[in-house]
Amino acid sequence: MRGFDYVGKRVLFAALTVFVAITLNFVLFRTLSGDAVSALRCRQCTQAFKEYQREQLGLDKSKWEQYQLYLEDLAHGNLGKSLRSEQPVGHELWPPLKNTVAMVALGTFFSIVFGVLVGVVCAWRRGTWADKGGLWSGLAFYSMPPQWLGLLMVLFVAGWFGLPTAGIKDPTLGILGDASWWEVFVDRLRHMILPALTLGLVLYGEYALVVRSAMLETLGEDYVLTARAKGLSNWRTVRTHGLRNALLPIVTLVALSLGFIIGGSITIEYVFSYPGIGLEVVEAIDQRDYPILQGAFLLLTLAVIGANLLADLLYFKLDPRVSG
Amino acid sequence: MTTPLLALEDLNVWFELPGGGELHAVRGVSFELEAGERFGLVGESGCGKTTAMLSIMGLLPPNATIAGEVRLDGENILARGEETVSPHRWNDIAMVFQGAMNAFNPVQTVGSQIEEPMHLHDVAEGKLARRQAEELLERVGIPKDRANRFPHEFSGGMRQRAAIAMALACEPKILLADEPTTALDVMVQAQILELLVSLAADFNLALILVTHDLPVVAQVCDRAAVMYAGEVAESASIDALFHRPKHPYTRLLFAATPDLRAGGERVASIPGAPPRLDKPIVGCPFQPRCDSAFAPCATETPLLKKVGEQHVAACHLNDHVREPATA
Amino acid sequence: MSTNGSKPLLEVEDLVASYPVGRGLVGAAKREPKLEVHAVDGVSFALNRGEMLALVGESGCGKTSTAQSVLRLIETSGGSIRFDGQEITGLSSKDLRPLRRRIQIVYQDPYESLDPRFRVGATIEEPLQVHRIGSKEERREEVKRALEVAGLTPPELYIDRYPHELSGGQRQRVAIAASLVLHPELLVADEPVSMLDVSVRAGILSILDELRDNGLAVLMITHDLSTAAHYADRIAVMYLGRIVEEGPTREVIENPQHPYTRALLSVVPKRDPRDRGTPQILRGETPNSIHIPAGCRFNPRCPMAIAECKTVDPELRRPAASRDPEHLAACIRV
Amino acid sequence: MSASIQGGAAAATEGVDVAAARRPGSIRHVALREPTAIAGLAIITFFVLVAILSPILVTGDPKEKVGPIFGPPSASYPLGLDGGGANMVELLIAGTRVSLLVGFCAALVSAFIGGTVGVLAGFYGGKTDVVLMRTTDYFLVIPDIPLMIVAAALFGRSLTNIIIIIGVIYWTTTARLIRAQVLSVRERVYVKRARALGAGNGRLIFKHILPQVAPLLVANTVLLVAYAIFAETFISFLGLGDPSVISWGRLIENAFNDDAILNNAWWAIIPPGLCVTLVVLGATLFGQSLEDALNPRLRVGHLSVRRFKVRPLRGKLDSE
Repeated sequence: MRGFDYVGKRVLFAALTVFVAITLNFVLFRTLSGDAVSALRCRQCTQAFKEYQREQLGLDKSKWEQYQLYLEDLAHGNLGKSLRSEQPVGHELWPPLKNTVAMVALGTFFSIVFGVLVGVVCAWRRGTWADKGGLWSGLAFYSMPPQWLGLLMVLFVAGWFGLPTAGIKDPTLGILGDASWWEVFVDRLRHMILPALTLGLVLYGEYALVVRSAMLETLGEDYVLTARAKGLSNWRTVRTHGLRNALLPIVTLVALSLGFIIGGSITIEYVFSYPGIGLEVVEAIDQRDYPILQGAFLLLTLAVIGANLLADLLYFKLDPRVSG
Repeated sequence: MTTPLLALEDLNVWFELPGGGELHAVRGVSFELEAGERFGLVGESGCGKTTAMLSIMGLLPPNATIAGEVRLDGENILARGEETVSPHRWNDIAMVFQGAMNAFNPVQTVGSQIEEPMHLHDVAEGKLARRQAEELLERVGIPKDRANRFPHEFSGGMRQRAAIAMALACEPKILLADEPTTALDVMVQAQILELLVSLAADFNLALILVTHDLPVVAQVCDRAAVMYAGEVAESASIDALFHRPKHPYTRLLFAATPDLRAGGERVASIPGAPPRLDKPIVGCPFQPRCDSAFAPCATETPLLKKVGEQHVAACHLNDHVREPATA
Repeated sequence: MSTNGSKPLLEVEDLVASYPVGRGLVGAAKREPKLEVHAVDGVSFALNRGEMLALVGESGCGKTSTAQSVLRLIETSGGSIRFDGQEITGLSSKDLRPLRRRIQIVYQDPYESLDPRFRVGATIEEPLQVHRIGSKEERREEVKRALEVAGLTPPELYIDRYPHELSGGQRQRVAIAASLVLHPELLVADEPVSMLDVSVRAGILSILDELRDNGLAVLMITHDLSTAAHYADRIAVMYLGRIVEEGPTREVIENPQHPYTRALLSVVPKRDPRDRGTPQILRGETPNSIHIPAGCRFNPRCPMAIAECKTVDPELRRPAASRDPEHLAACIRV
Repeated sequence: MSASIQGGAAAATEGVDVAAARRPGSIRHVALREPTAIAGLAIITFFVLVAILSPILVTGDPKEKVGPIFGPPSASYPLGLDGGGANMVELLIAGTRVSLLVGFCAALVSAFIGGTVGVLAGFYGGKTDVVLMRTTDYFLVIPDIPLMIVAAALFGRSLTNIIIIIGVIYWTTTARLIRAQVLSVRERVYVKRARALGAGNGRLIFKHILPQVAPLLVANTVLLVAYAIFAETFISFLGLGDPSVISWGRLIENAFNDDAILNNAWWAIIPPGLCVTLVVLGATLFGQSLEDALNPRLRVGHLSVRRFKVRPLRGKLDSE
């Protein structure tokens, strides 16, 4: 069966990567940081309290035992407890994860739509001012630090459209009477627009570049000349032959740049104080809340590995030549 | 004299070079073609034969400029460029490319790509189109169940056959073939040439075979034009070209071509190289390499002159012949 | 020119070279038999100094793999290769180095066989540097002499040029000059002219001709029977990794015995339009060398195959109708 | 197909008396001709100059309070004052030095690791290739920014740490790019010919492969500078940068923490971000145009909105 070989290899690779990520996660947090508790920034902690905490986190056992304990906890989905809120990390991180996924999805949607549009137009009108203009603006946004772009958004754009510039929920909502799900949804959406737009603008430049060069390469292929020889109009040739081949690299690019997207979203959430996993990470850094940091990092890594596996499978479906 | 199916009248093509200046790739090509006739366009790399062929279907890149006429059934289809030529594409004139490997879109099945022109030119739709595509595949020697396979699953020879099937999708009057067998083994080449000849007969198809391979033209075509430096050096029946060449380049080209029958005698190479086409050419372009050049060759440009029945040549050796040049 | 009494420079016996084909994860799991491409499947021939042997055949017949095995560029899994009496299949790469000086290769694609960053002089001088031969001045002289032999005269015009400034024919001459500068005894030419225009080919082949007359042994790989007919002293026709017919050129061309050779010669287009014999076109695609048919490997496509052909794997022997003792063919029916 | 048109054009212009054209693909050849490359190079050189001259331009301690908080731009302080009343111009100049330092050093670290891994994996192939590439794949999949943030949080916030952390994380893209290039060069006929001559691996790598790969490595390193400066702004924005040092990222963080927005102090917000954008844009333009020039695959397309032109034939006879 053609695909089984390829899918098998990809899933095996993803599983191995997950294992490595978990181990790296353990090494980063439990061993290298020496004694997490000692780094705890609590001035008035008594020695006894620190001992109790070490006990709690099982730091007194040997590294190897800690690792086995860590793996067992992980198997039961128990990511340990937040030092700050004493709540289980999984419970703490779930709602922000949902917020981030929603915002990142909207942002990536913006960037893909802008990216493909600008990429195709630039390739199509190669060498004209449209090509140069599209490319330069894409690259300009791509070169802006997301947090800075966020600040500019707040400074200039928010005022214009009366968009909220912080948080996820309008504090006044629901006081006068419980708001319908539609009002909650619209409110959520309005809160997401600015961060998502910022993320979208920062990313669309790279996608535009990739789509443009893939398009140019496709337009140079002989089967495009065959299509023209068959009498297809320029636009129809691009639509049936050019676009599909040009979009192939986008699939892998989105997955690969997910790491960057999540990175960008951390700073954007911080600027817009959007309650996503990014904000959690920032606060966890301030309070040295290692379990949260470790949990967040693990979730992000798994998300990226999952996205890459998805991208590989999607690529395999789109391109018949891939036989693994 | 009835109007010929296809007539090229002093076709010229220029390419704007990136660094400025112009490359005069085709410097005046004229020939005629009747229905069902097999015509060879022969010449070495850089002589403009491929550009001339692509001009017939107006498939030139944007940096190209065309002059002269390409008359299909008497109508100049290049009159207003893309606008006048595109309706005839694949309907009347179809093409098979050399690199059959990437003449197909790798991410679509071969069957759907054969059907595509049928939908476009309303030759057939849906079920009927699929059946016709399968018939065409069978006609070129490919089992019809391979219609929904992808191009990378075909061998070199099979892909070229499928390309020929695709060219016949809208039953064109003229089939242009650019080096169709150059990349194939001699045995598979024989199969493809045999197929082209039988299809030309069955569909009363006029065939233009563009190639650098003189023996292939000798075995497959009725008439041929030998091109050098962007123009026709000599055009005649194949028999006349080999046995009664009236242009030194034709003679030397045949002499330089190895042949099984030629016993042990050595093959002569032609010294020098073709002239640069981005600079104006004075006199006969072949003069620097010609073994029988004399006084006028360096200064006067020889014009295509009638030197026999359906036989024209552009060489001062024929100056004594009185009739004016007729295409 | 048959062997002039002295021992042949190159003797190849029952050469075998094959490489595994990946079965993939699933194939391995299902214990499918290990697939192998039998590129060279028992090839034997000899080559003397001052003689040109042409290995002819369709793509995938193993002619290039045979040539690369002789140069130890690919590993062989059986048979022996003796160069000037010395067995070279077992040599370590260190012992092989002196041998590299005596056997040289010219590749097919003139646009790919020269390093775009090296000037012509540097490309030709590199072999001398690799083998640390001669001083700077001596090397400069050697390079000039090699350029002259390759017909690029005056050498000063070409020595400082970059490959992209030269035509295909000129680049191939540079490649030849680079292979001559070490004064090799055996030159392997893998499709030396197939990428060049007809008018330029004869020029390149005449250089090989002269070198052969001065004692160089030339092993030419080509799919073009007409070129082989003009230049080679002996021709060996290969099919699916094996030599099916071999002998002096005139004999093989004018009195072919093996059915495959006859079919090949019949489909080669002739220059003269009046010479349109009926080509004997073999059906089916060029076979792949993974599943080699039992018995005679040509039997599925052979016009005169009989029952025995499916069981007997014929040896090279002298056919009844051959006019020369050295003319051999591997077919039980001739 | 289109190759034959180019081929036709190229062959026709070949002939013996060819002008000694400069070698295609050399960096000088591209850098001085491509407009985007020139623009990119100009921007980078400007900022490098500012970075080098900064000890002369900024004498005292740039953070020293010289006026009211968020003082608006004035004659003596063209870019006004920041949240701590310090002169924005001096802060920016000092910031240039640090950001560029981090950018170039981290890029060199990545280029060195990535380049070595790429060459070794590409040239030797087999097991080394599989092992090296698997590790690269793991690094590639693990999200780089969070890993950087976590590493910065754990290993302390000195500038050298930041440089090493960014360098160690960004080598993966370079490794894959260089490996692909080395693989393709290794298969080229002229490398096989050199091997057949008896040339050893060392000579093959240093004489034939590296010169062919070097321009691409340079182009990619320039892009890495952009990534590294970017990464620095992330890290310092989240308060993980080296506290004793001023960088553009730090200035953006200050603007955010000191609520420059509420004071409508655009002069504290816009300039630092603009500097980062300009340098990253310059590096990307220069790196991208180099990569475009070195990658011959982008041929003239068959499709374009512009059409071939039809020119009436000048009088029948004077055809030439």
